[in-house]
Amino acid sequence: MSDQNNRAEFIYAQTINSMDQRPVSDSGIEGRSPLKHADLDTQATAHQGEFGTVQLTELELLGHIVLRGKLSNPGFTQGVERALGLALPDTLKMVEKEQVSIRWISPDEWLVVVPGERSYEIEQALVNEVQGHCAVVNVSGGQTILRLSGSDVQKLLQKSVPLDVHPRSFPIGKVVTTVFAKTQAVLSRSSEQQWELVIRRSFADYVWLWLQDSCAEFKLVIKQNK
Amino acid sequence: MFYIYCPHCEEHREEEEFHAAGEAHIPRPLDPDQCTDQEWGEYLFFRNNPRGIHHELWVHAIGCRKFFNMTRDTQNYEIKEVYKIGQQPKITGASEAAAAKEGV
Amino acid sequence: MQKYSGFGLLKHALSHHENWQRVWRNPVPKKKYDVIIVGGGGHGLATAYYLAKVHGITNIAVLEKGYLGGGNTARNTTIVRSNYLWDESAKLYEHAMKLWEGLSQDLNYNVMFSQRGVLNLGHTLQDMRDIERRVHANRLNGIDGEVLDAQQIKEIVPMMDCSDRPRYPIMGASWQPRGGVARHDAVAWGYARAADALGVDLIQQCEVVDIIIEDGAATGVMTNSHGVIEADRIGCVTAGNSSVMAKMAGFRLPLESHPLQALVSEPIKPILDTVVMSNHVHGYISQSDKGDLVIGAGIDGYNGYGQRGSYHTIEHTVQAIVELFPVFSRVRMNRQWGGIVDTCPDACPIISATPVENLFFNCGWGTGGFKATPGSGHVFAATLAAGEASEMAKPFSMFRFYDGALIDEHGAAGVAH
Amino acid sequence: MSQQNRLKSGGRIARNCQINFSYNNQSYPGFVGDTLASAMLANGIDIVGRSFKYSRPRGIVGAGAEEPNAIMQLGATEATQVPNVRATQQELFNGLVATSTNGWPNVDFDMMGALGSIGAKMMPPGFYYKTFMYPKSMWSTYEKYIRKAAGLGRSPRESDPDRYDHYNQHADIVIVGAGPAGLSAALVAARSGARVIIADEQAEFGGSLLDSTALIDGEPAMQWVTKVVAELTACPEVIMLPRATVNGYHDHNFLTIHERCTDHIADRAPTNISKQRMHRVRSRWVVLATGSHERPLVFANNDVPGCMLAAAVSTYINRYAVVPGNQLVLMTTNDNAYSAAFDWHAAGREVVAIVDTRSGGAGAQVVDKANSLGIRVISGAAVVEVQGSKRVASVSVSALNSVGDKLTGTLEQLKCDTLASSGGWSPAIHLSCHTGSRPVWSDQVIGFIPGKTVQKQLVVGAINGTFDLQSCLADGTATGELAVLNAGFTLASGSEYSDAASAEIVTENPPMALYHIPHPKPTSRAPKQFVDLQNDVTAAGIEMATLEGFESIEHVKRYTAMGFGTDQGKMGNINGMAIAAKSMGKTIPETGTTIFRPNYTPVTFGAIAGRHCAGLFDPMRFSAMHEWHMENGALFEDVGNWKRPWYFPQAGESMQQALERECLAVRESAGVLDASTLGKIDIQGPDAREFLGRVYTNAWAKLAIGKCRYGLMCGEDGMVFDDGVTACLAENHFIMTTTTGGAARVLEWLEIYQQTEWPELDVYFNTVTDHFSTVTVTGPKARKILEAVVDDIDLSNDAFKYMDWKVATVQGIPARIFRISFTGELSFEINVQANYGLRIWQAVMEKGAAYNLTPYGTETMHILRAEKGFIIAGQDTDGSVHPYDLGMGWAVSTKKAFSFIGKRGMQRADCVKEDRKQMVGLKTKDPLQVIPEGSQAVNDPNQPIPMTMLGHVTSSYYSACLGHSIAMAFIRNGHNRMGETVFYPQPDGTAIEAIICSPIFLDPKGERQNV
Ligand SMILES: Cc1cc2nc3c(=O)[nH]c(=O)nc-3n(C[C@H](O)[C@H](O)[C@H](O)COP(=O)(O)OP(=O)(O)OC[C@H]3O[C@@H](n4cnc5c(N)ncnc54)[C@H](O)[C@@H]3O)c2cc1C
Ligand SMILES: NC(=O)c1ccc[n+]([C@@H]2O[C@H](COP(=O)([O-])OP(=O)(O)OC[C@H]3O[C@@H](n4cnc5c(N)ncnc54)[C@H](O)[C@@H]3O)[C@@H](O)[C@H]2O)c1
Ligand SMILES: Cc1cc2nc3c(=O)[nH]c(=O)nc-3n(C[C@H](O)[C@H](O)[C@H](O)COP(=O)(O)O)c2cc1C
Ligand SMILES: [Zn+2]
Repeated sequence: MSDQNNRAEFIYAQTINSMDQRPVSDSGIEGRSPLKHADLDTQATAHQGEFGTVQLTELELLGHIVLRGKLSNPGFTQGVERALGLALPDTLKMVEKEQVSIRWISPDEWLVVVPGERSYEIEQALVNEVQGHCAVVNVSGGQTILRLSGSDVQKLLQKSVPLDVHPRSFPIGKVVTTVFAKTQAVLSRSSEQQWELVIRRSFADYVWLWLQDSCAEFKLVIKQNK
Repeated sequence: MFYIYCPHCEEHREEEEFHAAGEAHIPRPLDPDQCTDQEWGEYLFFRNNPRGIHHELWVHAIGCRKFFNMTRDTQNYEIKEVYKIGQQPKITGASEAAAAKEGV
Repeated sequence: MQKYSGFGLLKHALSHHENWQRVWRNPVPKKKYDVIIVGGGGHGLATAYYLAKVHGITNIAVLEKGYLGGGNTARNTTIVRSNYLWDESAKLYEHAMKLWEGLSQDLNYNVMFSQRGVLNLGHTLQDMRDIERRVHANRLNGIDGEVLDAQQIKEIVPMMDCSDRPRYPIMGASWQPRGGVARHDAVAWGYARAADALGVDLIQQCEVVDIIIEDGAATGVMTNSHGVIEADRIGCVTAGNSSVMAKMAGFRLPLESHPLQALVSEPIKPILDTVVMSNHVHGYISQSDKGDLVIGAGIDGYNGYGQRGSYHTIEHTVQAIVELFPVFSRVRMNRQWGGIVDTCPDACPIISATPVENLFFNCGWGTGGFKATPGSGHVFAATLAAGEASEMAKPFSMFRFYDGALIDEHGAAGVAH
Repeated sequence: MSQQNRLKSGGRIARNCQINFSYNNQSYPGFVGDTLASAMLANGIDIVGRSFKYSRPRGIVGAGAEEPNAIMQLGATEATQVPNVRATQQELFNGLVATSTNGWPNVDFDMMGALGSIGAKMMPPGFYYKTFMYPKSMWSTYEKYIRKAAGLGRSPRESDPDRYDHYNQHADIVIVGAGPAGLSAALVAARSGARVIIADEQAEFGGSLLDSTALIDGEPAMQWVTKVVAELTACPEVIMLPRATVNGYHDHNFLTIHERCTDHIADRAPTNISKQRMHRVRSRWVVLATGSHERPLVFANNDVPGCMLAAAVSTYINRYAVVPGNQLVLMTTNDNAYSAAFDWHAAGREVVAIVDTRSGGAGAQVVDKANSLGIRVISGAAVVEVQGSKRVASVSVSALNSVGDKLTGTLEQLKCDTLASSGGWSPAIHLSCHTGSRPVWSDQVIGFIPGKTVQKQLVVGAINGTFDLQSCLADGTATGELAVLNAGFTLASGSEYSDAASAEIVTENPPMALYHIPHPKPTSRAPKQFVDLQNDVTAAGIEMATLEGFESIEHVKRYTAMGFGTDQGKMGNINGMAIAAKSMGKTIPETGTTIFRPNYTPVTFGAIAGRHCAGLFDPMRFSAMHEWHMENGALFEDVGNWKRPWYFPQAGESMQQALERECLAVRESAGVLDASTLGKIDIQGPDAREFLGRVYTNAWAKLAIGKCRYGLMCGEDGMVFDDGVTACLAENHFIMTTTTGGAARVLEWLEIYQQTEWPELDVYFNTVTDHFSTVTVTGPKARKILEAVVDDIDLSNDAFKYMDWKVATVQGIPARIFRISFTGELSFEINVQANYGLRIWQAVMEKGAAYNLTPYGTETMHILRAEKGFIIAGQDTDGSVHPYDLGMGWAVSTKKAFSFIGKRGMQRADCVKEDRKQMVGLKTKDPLQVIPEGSQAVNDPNQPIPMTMLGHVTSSYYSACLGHSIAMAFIRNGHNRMGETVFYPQPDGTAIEAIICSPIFLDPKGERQNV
């Protein structure tokens, strides 16, 4: 337990190892999202123009950065704000600005999602701006985001998550980590009928199976991310 | 099935998101090496396991991943309060008994 | 004691069943007994019976706060087997098994002990390693058992899905042919009737609310209905309520009381002839002689004295059963309930002297003590009679949790059963 | 067929929709709107089954959930069989196929029935406990027959083709029951804007009003219902669930509602539509308005077909336009049941008499009506016995004293074919008891009503003993208001109490508390008087049980099986308790009641399981390289949720051949393993190092940046529970690996200590298991292969030492490479962000081809590490071994200042005693013989059973590289027994001889990994 006074002062960036984990520039190497094998693109093309009561889009290959720190540490909170131009959201809230979003996960944990190509730049900004005891962890390879929209999504969610997704309890801009079928997800609502699920890579296939199964009575249409 | 207020998420969630993690307020002995086998055994295994008011540790496992304490009646399963690690319960077996006596 | 038999039944039929003797008296307790047994479950009643029968101590009272056999005895899934891993426990459960095999005749009460065999399924390589290890040990301990592969299992349980379809296909199982089920109520009643006949006073609706201790020795109990009753020795056989009893005596036990739930289907025609248990998918099932499928679950994670648990535990159990037996999906669950199981850190019981002289505990059977009922009673009777742990009880002292000589049966005890 | 009992008009059936069903292979017509029961009665079917113990013919008695007899087998195909369907709750659909459950060769002529009447005398309660014991060997034979006789319907023998799902709901107010009370409450609740769910088990809302002739606000009651339903439907926040039974009320106001979505349409659900749905509902407040069940009276031969509940008679007439007979005798203890006779009369059939058990008879209102209709009313009398076998032929009536315990007159015989009885109404309190609340007896209600509870629950209507319609409506409104306020809403204007609908106020004479009609003979000798029809429990049986000493009502239940059936005693329990009480000279409240538990009515396992079956039973986790493994023929092993490649057989190879090939490749050239599933935890913070020192047994203070170290993790008991390598990435930054199966547990373990014990330690843990893919290249050629794929760093032994890690670029992708080894060979573990995992794997495979790079799975990995004597937590440990047992004292640092987790535990007396079981290696005498894992060691294989066992084999393989078998095992005091011989007895009677040795079989100095 190092001295409390020193603690706020050490230079975070010098105490941890962060590295750019994306391919060297102009290598042309593309990553594979966790759902690549499901070949959502082909399905999306095949059903282009169709309207589903549940529309699914994978927001693949984004930058996912976990932030840990205490709200009582201004070196952390202000550092994040400097790096992202966004203040950390309150409990169960999500904020978003110019393709950068922050999801509240826990009193000392947030998930920052950024465009894939900017992920290291933003990670570096965070690493360099925050001070004191905190953590900035790149988890981009470990998760993906599914966007669900349509008139039956709320019903689909009622089949899948135990918590209340009614607008009175789950307004736009809320985010929770919860049970999703037999795995877990970070669930947020971006509009009346649009939701996002952050899921873990290794469970992605299971979630995909579950979604297809649950949507059997609805009309599920895959949409490309663009 | 319990409906549990997470003091960190500040709302009620379904029990499926939580795990019970045993009796609360069992601090690890500060100097284990000085403990006798009996003392260490008591710390490891022996529990109050009360019928009635019980303080226990829960973790919001599929949620904020934070541990917290709960005071619960093990007979009727009523949750009396939740409170954060490091805090002390307001409701105890003794306080309930006193309240019952006063007819509150 | 009036002897039961088919002939007797006929005789009573002719007199319109008007002349049956009482199965037990309803005595007013004496002021003092040689031994008081607190808890009129299967174990307590068996203890009283063997004390009287084997050790000739008949000045005994069994004090039961509710009705005889109404605790976990009334609510268990009745699986009986003895294929435990470690020598100490295998010996104890096999001792019980041998007593089971002659119990109906010994008690002159048909406890419907049905040796229809028990399968413990393995679904992973590690499951199979554990099964092999246990069966090897059982064999060298003289306990019947073999390891079966999926094909052999299919022959025994044709209705089970032994194909590759399930999420965790069945790889094999241990098979104890002598295992099976018994009628739980009959066990309690059979012991109660036989104990009563030997002079044991069975006192129902009598809750022990305090243990009276003088100079570090227990001298009697305070009850809610009959005041103080004195005794030279006291044996607590109170399962889920043991910690409450220990508190009365001023010490703690290494126990947690958890809800353990079970459920039954509606009665259906015979379709399942053996007991099937799976630790991995977490469920176990048998079909009773009444036709209902008797199904058990894992414990609920929290402490609870409410004799009920959480619904999602039931869901998981039923999912496991439907996974193993997709044909049961259209069969219906009739009733669910719960018991209070006294789980011990090493999944083995406590049969032990305590810090209080003349006070003994028999508890910690947790999710699996029904199968031990005769053995537990027999061994605890010997302990109470001698005033110190009998040979077979010795490894099960509560003090093992100080020195660390645990007998970890989590593998064999697995899910609740 | 004719539907001879169908009335020309009336009822809520769709006469223009005639449909057909079959019962016992004969086809019958019915109408949409019928239940199977009403259609059977319409067609004059008297016998619907045989009782299970005495095999007596049985007919339909009730019209709802309380029905004990009409338990049918449904299903047109094997896969769609459903056992034990209550005909009274099954809506009729076209093509429905039903058969009766018991009865051989058929229900009308039953062999067992003939036997049953002789055997019946031999089958008092608990007879099986008293016999079948001698000779001992015969029990299994007896049991076979007992089993055959038991059980109702049969399970299908094919898998269910239908789907079932779950639906999570949250509500402010749930109302159970859509009778007058429930609907009134719902209306108020709905108007407040609260989120309301109202569920009713019946196909239509209205509850008792569906078959009532009462008026509300001056109009037929169902008009009021229609209006209310219309208003509720228009409320966006109201969910109305017909055909939905609230079958369980769990803690903290959690309800399960079982909705039968398509059971009324067909045998099988339409594709993609769930047959049944389980609503899992959390509600702030719950209003129970579940009504009540009518009780029959208990008298001799009261099970003969034609004996029915009075209210059921009314229901069949009013709701289904079916009169279930021609001549009715009604026996009642109350005014209310008179309406059954009036309805019967109105249907144009003969009412032979109303037998009112009360000396004072009924109130003027109903008596006048009976008189005006010319119906004979006999007061102060009772039907003591029914005559008839397959249908009621006549009944004997006798005068009864005013308390109902003695017959006072002579018997009069009345000819009739139907005997309806009403002993009053038992509130449907079931749900209120599910969370442990005990009901209380009310002498006024003559029934149990809900007792105190900690649930946020209100009760209203007949469940509360409120039996008059006007009060049900008014109380419903008032209760609705209370629920609204309790749930934190305000009342909408115009929904005040005064707004409640109103019905006629009826004045009645008080009912009589009577359950069991005396017989001229003592109960034990009278013809059977049934209490629980499904379980053949009789009044005599209950009396006998109490006389034998089964005095607790729970004992009575368990001894006689009263209330054990699929109806859970809805019809018989109160009568049974009353008879038990009387027999012991106690009151009913003294005797008490048994406990109601879920389910209210039985629920299919399918609906409870929902979609979580087959492929969705438990998630399968895949690594980023999974597709490659599939394409390359891997077989998989389940490890936790993960599917890991087990081995990669090539065409024509046996498992053993594949393993030997894979092993040899690693030892001779190179192999590659997908190690992505290992748990990986990112650890950051100024106290990270201190923390590691506390949770691992070894020292971490001096681990330099750029270095890796192996660690053992123990519980506070000192027993090993996980292990893995942790690397120091930077001053305050580490990455920990855990076993695949232990990942979640280890993370929670770290968190609990950080959050609860040592919050002063500044350290954060984050899982990065899924983020990194790990490609392990191992073998003498590993460096060559690495050199081929690594773009930028020096991989020489000097530049990149064993237990170092480095950042490198692999085929254009940044990676962390760890030079650690679990095979004992030169090894590199390449970690890249998982989005590039497959790509790196493929690149490695491509470049490695020149070096015979061979993919291998977990099995080969296990063999390779066993050759080195490395443990696998979980396989070589079982929670009862500490590091010293494993011979891994080198991984324990006793010098650390802090008493790390496990230190104190492993010093307890039993842990330091001499003769513990210790991990050793084994070589078999016959080098080709592999000792089966799990085998137990003995010193002398010829000793008698029980043998003294020394320990078991944890890991055992044939080592292709060494040319002999190897094993790791525990042996008591094994560390001091090197070179000694032990035996492993096998099931076939042989014993395998083995010599104790070091578990490190290959390269004990560890040179191969250091090259
Ligand atoms: C759902 C479930 C399924 C199970 N399945 C199996 C199985 O398949 N196989 C198996 O072997 N085991 C099983 N068990 C475990 C088994 O039921 C128990 O281990 C065993 O019945 C314990 O018997 P007992 O006599 O010790 O306890 P109990 O039957 O619980 O008896 C203890 C008695 O003590 C009384 N008592 C408590 N406190 C007091 C007091 N202060 N004063 C007076 N009396 C008191 C209680 O009322 C109770 O009657 C299961 C348990 C449950 C709950
Ligand atoms: N006069 C009398 O003696 C007498 C006696 C009893 C009842 N009644 C009449 O009965 C009515 C009582 O009204 P009420 O609203 O209290 O009851 P109700 O019987 O009209 O309605 C209760 C409804 O709840 C449903 N239900 C019960 N349990 C359920 C469950 N678990 N899940 C889903 N649905 C369930 C029933 O099927 C029924 O439709 C009044 O009309 C009253 O006059 C009269
Ligand atoms: C092996 C076994 C079989 C049972 N079978 C039935 C059954 O067929 N029908 C039933 O209603 N209850 C059955 N029960 C459950 C009991 O009714 C009761 O719920 C249980 O003994 C717990 O008691 P309690 O519910 O009074 O607390 C069974 C219980 C056991 C242990
Ligand atoms: Zn939380």
